[in-house]
Amino acid sequence: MIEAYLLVATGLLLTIAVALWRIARGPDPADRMMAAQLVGTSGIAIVLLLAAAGDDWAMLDVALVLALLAALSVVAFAKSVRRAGYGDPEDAPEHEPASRPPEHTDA
Amino acid sequence: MATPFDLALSLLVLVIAAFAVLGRHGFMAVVFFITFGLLLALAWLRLDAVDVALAEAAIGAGLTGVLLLVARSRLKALEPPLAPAPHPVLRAGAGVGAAAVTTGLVLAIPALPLSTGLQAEVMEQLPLTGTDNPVTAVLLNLRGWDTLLETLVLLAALLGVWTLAREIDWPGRAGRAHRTRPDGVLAQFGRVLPPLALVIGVYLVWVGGHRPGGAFQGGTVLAAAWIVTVMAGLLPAPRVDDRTLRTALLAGPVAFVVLAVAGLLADSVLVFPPDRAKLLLLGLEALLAVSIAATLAMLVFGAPEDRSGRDP
Amino acid sequence: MNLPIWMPYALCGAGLIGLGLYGLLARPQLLRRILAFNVMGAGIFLLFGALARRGEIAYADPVPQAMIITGIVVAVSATALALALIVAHAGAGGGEGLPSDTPGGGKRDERGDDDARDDAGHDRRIPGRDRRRNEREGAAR
Amino acid sequence: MLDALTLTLIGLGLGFFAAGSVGLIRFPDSPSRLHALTKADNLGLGLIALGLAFQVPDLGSLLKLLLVWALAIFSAGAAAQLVGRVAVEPDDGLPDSTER
Repeated sequence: MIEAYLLVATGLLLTIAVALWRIARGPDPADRMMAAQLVGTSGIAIVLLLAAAGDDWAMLDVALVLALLAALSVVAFAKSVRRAGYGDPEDAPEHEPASRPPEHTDA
Repeated sequence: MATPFDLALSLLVLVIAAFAVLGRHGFMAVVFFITFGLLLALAWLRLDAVDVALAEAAIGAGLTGVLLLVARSRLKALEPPLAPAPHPVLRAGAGVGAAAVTTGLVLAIPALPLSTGLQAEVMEQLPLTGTDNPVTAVLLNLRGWDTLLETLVLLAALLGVWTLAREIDWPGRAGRAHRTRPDGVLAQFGRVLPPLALVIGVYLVWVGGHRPGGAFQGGTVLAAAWIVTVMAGLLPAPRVDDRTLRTALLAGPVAFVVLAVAGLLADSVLVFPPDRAKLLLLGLEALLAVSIAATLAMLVFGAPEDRSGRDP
Repeated sequence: MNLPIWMPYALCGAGLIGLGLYGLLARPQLLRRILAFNVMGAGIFLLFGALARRGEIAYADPVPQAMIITGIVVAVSATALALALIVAHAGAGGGEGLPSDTPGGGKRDERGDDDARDDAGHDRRIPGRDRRRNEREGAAR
Repeated sequence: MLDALTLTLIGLGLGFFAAGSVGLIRFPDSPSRLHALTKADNLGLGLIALGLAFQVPDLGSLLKLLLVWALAIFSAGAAAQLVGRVAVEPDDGLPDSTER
């Protein structure tokens, strides 16, 4: 069984290699980020298989952390597309304030 | 014995690092670096270092990616002039030097004398340390001194980031204001994920007493919960002079110092009495997790900034 | 061939150290240098952790593990500080690299770090001090 | 018997991952790639988690296995929305260079 788990895990590494090709190739930032998501999901699956192969189920906590934080960089990425990382990625462009209020900061 | 899986994983890690360092495209390098942390976590699992794998998964694959993406988008917004390419001679020299270092290391690996390590000593002391997880025992008890200094390094980094604030922005809320549509995907995401992350973070801190886990791994997950809440626009980032925030930042290091001084009065620095070690360690771990979570999250939010025209 | 399990990871660590070192010395962009520094650090951790796994041991030695966890946390705090510094450096008009990297007015890196396509999604406004200055000038005009 | 079931399910899971990566290479544009990816790889993860569920020693690990899958699906849903938005509309429509 251990060999079978590791074999499937090696197959998943191959899908990661394919996703890496897409990250390198692009062409859009969205493509690269999407491929990174695939790497994340494959990585979680590999952790599950390694836990079974090593019969060490404490490793499942690593999968839990990865699954929890997988979307964190996507959120940061989606935000980074607008207003240097702070605006709403879902806002339609016309919702953007056309001009900012005047600033009185020079004392 | 090394399997094809180990060979393939090592090779992939090297390829990813090569793209992150040598690739021409900046955003691509950052994305490669995010996947780098994830594959490193797998490598740590294969080396039976589950505690390290947890830390790498939380920090390397989670937090560092956010830091890099935010910093990169802000750099792009500033449109800095391109950096000049280094002289080809310098580049060739760097290549030769780096290759020499790697070759030397590769040649040295089989020649290194085999050491038995310290696990026997740690296992001998383990019943007296107040925890069943040997890594937690080393981190908090046997080498607690290192961990105390580490928490101070975290605080020092935060102070360094805060010194970059302009005087007129100080003391404001950390970072800039995040806007989101209240009924949007991001806001919903921000409502569901942080409670789960809170539970899992607390679980990791608690489980560190007897299995892989601990204050650093749990603290990072807690930090992630806070970061998502702020990025989803559900909570504003705290003011940097907020008393609760400052208490949270200092709780862990202060508890550590108090324990060290108390131990000094009784016996010697950072020696826990074995009969009360379990309780002390659990309390210390909980406070450390709070401090680490607060510090890491504040490092991601950044120094207070101009918020005019941005607050909703 | 009966390679011990730690061997590929030790070799990988050695390779990462070389790659990171090269990037640290030869890449002009500060962001890349931070990545390279992290790659180098990860290589050192991996080499250390793999070497600790040698010999006849039933479980991984906890002392190197604790040291590596400490190292990872210190590395991320140093990275956060370094990133804040390079953003501040660029905000003060310093550019992507350091001025001392231009011995005798070296050539510009014509190809730059990014293709144009990647820039499409990014905010062109200049935050902070520079934006305020631009607006004052705009008002004067 | 249980082992055979596990092997079948994780093999199927690998198949879905493979299908997802083929989509990642072959599909012509970002939205269709996203479409192929988010479905295939989360189904693959689900099958692998289901396959391994026959091997876990205790209820806690079983719950963790389920939680991992649920979290992955939830995150992938949000992530696909956010990335998809960027893919469809990479420019944020701000009056950037014309503003001043």
